[in-house]
Amino acid sequence: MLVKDCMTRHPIMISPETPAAEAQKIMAENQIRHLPVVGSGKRLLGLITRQRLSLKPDELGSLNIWEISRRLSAMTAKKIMLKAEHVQTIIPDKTVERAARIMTDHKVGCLPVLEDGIVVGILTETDLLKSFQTMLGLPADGVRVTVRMPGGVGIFKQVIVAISEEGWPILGLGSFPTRKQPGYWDSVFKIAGVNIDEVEAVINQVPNQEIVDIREVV
Amino acid sequence: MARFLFRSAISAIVTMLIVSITLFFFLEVGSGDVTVKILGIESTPEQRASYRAQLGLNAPAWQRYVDWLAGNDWRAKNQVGHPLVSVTNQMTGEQEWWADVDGTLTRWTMEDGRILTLQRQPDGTASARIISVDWNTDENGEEFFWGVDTKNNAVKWVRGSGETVWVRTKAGFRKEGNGPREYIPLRKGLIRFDAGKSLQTGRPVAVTLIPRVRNTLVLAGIAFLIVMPLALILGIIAGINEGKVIDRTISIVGLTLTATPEFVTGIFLILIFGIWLQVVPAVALFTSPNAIFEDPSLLILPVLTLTAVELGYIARMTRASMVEVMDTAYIRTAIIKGMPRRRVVLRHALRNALMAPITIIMLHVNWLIGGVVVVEAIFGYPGLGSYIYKAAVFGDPNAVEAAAMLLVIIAVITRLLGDLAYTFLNPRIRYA
Amino acid sequence: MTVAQPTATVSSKPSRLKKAWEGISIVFESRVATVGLIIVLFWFALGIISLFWTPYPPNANLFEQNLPPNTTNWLGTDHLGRDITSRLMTGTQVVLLKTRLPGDLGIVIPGGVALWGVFGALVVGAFLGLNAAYRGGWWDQSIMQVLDALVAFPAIVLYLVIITAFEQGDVVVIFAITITGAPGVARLVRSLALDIKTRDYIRAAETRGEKVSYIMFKEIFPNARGPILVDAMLRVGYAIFMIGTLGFLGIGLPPPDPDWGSMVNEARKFIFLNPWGVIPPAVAIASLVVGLNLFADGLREELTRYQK
Amino acid sequence: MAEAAMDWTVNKNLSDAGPVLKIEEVAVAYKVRHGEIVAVQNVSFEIKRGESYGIVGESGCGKSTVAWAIVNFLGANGYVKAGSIKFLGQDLVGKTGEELRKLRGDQIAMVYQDPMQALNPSMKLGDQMKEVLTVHRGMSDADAAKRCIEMLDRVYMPDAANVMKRYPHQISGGQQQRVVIAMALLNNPALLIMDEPTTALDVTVEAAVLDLIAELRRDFDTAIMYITHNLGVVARVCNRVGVMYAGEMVERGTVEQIFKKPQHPYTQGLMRCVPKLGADKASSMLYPIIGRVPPPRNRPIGCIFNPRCDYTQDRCIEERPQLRDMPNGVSVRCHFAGEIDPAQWTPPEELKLPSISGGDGDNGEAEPILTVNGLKKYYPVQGSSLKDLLGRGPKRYVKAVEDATFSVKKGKTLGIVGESGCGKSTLIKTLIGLEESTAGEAQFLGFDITGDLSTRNKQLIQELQMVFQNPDSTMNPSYSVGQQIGRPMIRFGTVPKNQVRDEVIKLLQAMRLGENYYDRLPRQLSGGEKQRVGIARALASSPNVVLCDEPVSALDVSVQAAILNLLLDVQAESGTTMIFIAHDLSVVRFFSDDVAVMYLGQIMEIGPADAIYAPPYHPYTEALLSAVPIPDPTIQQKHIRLEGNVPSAISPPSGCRFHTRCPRRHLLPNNGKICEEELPPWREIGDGHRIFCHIPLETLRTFDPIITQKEED
Repeated sequence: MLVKDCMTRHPIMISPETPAAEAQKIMAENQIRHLPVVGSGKRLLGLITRQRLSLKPDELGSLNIWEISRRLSAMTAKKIMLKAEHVQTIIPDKTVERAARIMTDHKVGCLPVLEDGIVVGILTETDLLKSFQTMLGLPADGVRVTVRMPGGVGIFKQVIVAISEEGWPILGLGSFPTRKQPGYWDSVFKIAGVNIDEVEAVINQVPNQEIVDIREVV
Repeated sequence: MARFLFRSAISAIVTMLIVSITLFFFLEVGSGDVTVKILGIESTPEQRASYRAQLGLNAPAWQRYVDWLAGNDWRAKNQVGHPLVSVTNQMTGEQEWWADVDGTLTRWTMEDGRILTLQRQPDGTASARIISVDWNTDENGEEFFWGVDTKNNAVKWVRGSGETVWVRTKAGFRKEGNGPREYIPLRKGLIRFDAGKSLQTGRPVAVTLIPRVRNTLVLAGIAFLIVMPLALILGIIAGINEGKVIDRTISIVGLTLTATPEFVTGIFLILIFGIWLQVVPAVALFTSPNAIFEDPSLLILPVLTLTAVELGYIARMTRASMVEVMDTAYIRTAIIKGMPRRRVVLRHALRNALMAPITIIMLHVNWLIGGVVVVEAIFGYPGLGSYIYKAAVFGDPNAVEAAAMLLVIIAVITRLLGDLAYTFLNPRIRYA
Repeated sequence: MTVAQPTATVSSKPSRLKKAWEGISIVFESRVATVGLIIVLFWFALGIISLFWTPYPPNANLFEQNLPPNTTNWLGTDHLGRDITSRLMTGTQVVLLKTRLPGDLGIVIPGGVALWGVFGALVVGAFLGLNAAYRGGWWDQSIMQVLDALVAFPAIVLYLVIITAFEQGDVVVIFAITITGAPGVARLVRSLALDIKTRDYIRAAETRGEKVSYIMFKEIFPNARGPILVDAMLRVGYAIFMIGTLGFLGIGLPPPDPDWGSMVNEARKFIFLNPWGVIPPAVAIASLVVGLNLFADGLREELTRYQK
Repeated sequence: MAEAAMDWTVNKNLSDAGPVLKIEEVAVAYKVRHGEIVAVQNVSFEIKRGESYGIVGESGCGKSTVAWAIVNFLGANGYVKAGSIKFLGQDLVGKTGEELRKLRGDQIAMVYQDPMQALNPSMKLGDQMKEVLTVHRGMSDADAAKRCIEMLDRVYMPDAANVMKRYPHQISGGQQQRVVIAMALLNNPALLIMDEPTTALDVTVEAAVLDLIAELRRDFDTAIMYITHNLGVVARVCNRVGVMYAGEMVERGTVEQIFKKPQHPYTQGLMRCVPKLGADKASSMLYPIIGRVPPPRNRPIGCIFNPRCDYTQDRCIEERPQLRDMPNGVSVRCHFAGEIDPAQWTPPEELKLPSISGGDGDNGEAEPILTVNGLKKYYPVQGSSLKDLLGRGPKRYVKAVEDATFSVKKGKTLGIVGESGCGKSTLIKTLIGLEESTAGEAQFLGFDITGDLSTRNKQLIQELQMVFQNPDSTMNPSYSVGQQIGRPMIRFGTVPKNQVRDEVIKLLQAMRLGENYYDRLPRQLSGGEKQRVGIARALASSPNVVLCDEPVSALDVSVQAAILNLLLDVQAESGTTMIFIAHDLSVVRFFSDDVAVMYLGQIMEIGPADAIYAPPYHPYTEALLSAVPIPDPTIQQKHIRLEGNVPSAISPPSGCRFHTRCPRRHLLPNNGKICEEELPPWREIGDGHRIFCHIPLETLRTFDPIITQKEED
């Protein structure tokens, strides 16, 4: 799963001259938290996020209402946006994991996806979560079984073989080292169109593994 | 491209033929007795008859047309019996016709009934020598002799009956005997660049025509160089902001200029600049043949008058073509592609919009020359226009035909240029 | 895209009057055409009035020469002391209202020299244009070649030659206008006919085996009338332009009837004495021609919008 | 080939970001001299990323107006009167010129109908494409050129680099449309508006372009707004569709729902009058929608469809229905949407329907009235070199028709089908006598008709008349309807002078046009009415044979059905034989008894209608059948696309003219070598069915049928 497979193409973008108030209205209406600011030809100039919109008190010279509203109305996206050089971006061919890593390292909510400076999409947290779900086959209902097995001994292959012999399609697959038992691996399978006992029966034929958890997922 | 040039060449020749025949027909039908105009009212009928014979006007019309076109020396040759040669006389620079009698250039003249032979000496002078001349007899027994006289005519003398001939001299008329009965004024014909003699001046047409053509080309040329770019630009500006105020003004001004006849514009210009503002000489005096080069201000008013009419027409036509191009589908594509308006107009619209006016502009060059006739008449400008005007009024065929041929050549060349420009602008034709 | 125009209200047999009014109403749609029409009608009216009444007899030299405009002669007098105003009014007659036939019978037919000249050009031009377009091939080549020859040659020179060839007279000028106008009309009619020729109703007529003349004059010509009328209007303007120029060159309509062109020519000689003498006839010619052009332009705009 | 569903249907698609385009209650009005005309009112719909939304409607229903409103290109007097057009969350209606300009060509792109006009004739194709990149992105010329070539390859344009240097008139219509599409997609726009992009193209070329559009949509995730009047194209390309009628959106929903169970009476009517290729002859009866589209000026106050609706009740007349959402997600603008069941629809009585003769019943004994044998028509071509001009250059010909051999039986209809440039019009022109045939014989009623009209006597001309394609130019604008229909009667003297008026009125009534049409002028008639007058004029001299040159292809679908039924009526009553030309196989299927398929001047296949539409058929017929867009998303259509362009008729390919593009050549030894060398033999299959192909009959029989019902999952 690469960035280009799960990014949101043609994101909502605004021009630098758009007033800040309108930017805020657009973000609210379309329930988005990140708004790239682009010049002609969708060239990235900056990024507006929710907290960029919150005013820092020291910026206001005085507190009288007219002064504030005048300042506010003069505020354009250009002034409040995070400049392009400070914005973390990514290119479409990177892997999803790499994107996730950048976002966690820099604590940013989204990564504009650029092709030589031109915005072709945007990768937000929700997109990452979506890619995670599809990787684990969430969209379709079926049986989700977690199997614990010792690493490196080929058990994994036997389980796969057992399932595929039944002709059941494996919709999603994820494996991670068991926290409590070093040297052991937990693998999560998502199998569609079957019920729990069938799955249990088939997997138990494979020796030296243990079904830690099994449930019907809808 | 070859096919294109081939076709233009053919159409040029055919056009010249048709125009020359039409003109000849009209001149022939209407001019009545042109000798009255040449010799004046008080000349007697016989004087006129004899002069008409000397000018060869008695020959049938079609023959005179053929003479004009292809010359008559080849026809006179089998009358005279010897090849005829045209030689330039060093002293006068004029063309002289001689008969080539086995090597020596000879002419003949008649004195009290006897034919004298003149032989051309190397230094160009002619020495008279008496050499017996063999008369031939025609069917009713008269003896006659065909020879070349001293006035470049092939003539037929009849033995014994010297005709009384009126010879036109500076002083007036002198009656002479020994005149020949039939005249064929020798000429090479237009095809060999001999446009014949003008009846008004008696001198070859070409001599007076060349400087006048130069003057007209200068006048028309300047007018063309001013009008075309200006009209195109105005047309485009009007076309772009169609319906706006500037479009309305350009259209109205253009319309009024085109609709006002040249002479009216001319008069107004003289009134305004010549009389009230005294900026430009109201009446142009053309002292020397190349007056216009010494005092260019003479040109200002004629050029302005000439451009006025042209400006309106070309501008309106360019505007119409621009307006039409502006709402075609490919301009709509350009706008929808997000091209800025300036780029849409310059890169996309302009080239297609200029295609139509270019060919029309070239057609208009001869309209311009037509206008020249009137403008030259108003300002007394010594050009081709006034020349052809006077020749036509006088009814002088050689002059009119020569000038007309020049006009047609100019017209055909400019139309050819127009077509070439069109094929260059329009790739659809270039890569047919 | 397919076709679905709205139908007008169901009209019974459209009466002659209704059709006429529909035609007229086109004119008033566009401001330009109305202005043009007003100018033309003004001169027509002047011409008709001059048939019955002019301030003074046009050819009588009752006054001092070269007077600037004054109370008695509104526009002043010319070099022979004749009243310019009356001469100006009668000037329209010869151009728009009447033509004097040659010969001493003095027969006068209605319709000015310009109108008959253009009518002649229309008849000759339409005939040549239709034949050149419909018959095509050899016909087209030869006719177009002849026409190109005439067009390639400046019209004014052709005028000169024709008029000097025959002695001066209205009919000669008419003949000259026809000869110089015919190529333009023929070219226009040919281009219109070439376009109409491709239409299906012409194919339908051909499949009925209609005679060539029927197709040309009954099927093609009626659809070309609109643009031809507009062009004719322009040509009348141009003809007046030409008559003025000929008059100016001294070879136009025969004296003594006043003709604007010759009035300008005569007044020109005395321009220093009385600049006012030149202005009335010059303005008259210009305004009439401009009026006709405006009217024609307005009409053309309406016709194209009407057909769209 | 609708959206290829994953083998496991994903029933919960994940929540997507907001729609790319959201149109709410938009109304567009045009300022006219006095007052204004509301062309479009309260139209609303949404398009998501990567979704293809079809806007369907007949001409004059305002579908293009909506498109132009989005890019704010409504001309001088048009303006968006009400509603909002939200593109990527921002409302376009208020946008300034400059802001809109930045969006155009960068985020919103447009392709419209006539590819020929859309490209600047005097500018190289490369320059026109690079412009989009250099202006919007400030890209260098070289990079822009590289990017354009990549995109041209993407749209399967052969020899892309060379095309960049060429001018628009040097490439074919199909290729021009690909260039326009490539140009539109250069900046990876979020929304692509396509206004009838393939209507002007031939069927096979259209099929290729439609495949390309579907593919590009998936790759670039571009939202596509597809405007067309052709229901077949919508079924093939779109996910959701909105049906518009007289400026209003009357029904909106997914393609499957709308086609399976249309709820609005107008949509139901549309479905009934569109010829479906799949059905056999008897069941593919066409029911036209009676009446006419109300002009924008006087639209009925209640439901705009009530004058033409079969279920109109008083509530429809007084109260204007709103767009209601039905349980299955479809939204309909009709008070009684739920209660109408299209299945029990019965045709209203004034719709006299022709009885479909059994088709091949009495085919045998009707003797042929017009036979053509080896007819050839060549047009000499004037070479451009100097030598040609002087007549000594090589004689070159456009071989428009190459030995056509067929016969038309009395009272029957022969359909001639072929794409543009296949010579079908030339064949008709030669038969009717507008052109003279170069070789071969043609017999009509025993007389020879190889010469042109001048060689035929009046009676023979009277027996053979023609109906034309374009309703606008079929009638002379300066004469009234009565005069034009009466003219043939006067010309051939079939009716004495005084009875002409009554005879014309009788004919008008036969054409279901009232007597008051007698004095009407052509500009007061609609397209359908003009075509009826054209038919009346052809029948005025009671001919034996009527040649129809694509009489319905320029008409709206609903009017098309009425004209076809009219022609069938005429044939049933007076037994006129007809030759019917069309480029649309489905129309010909319904209408003609025998069908001939032509390609580049040669008849490829001829035979009874039913035999043509089932195997064995000629590879070209197969390609034609597989290209025709079928208005039924549930059927499975074989996918055969022809490569390259139609070769020029001046130097047609040797042997079988189709060999340069034939997809079935590989069936023959060493890849159809024989096709290039020899003319193929006629394969007789009996009952007049013949195929002009080298492939042996048995193999031809093994081809599987084009249309199969998709198995219901």
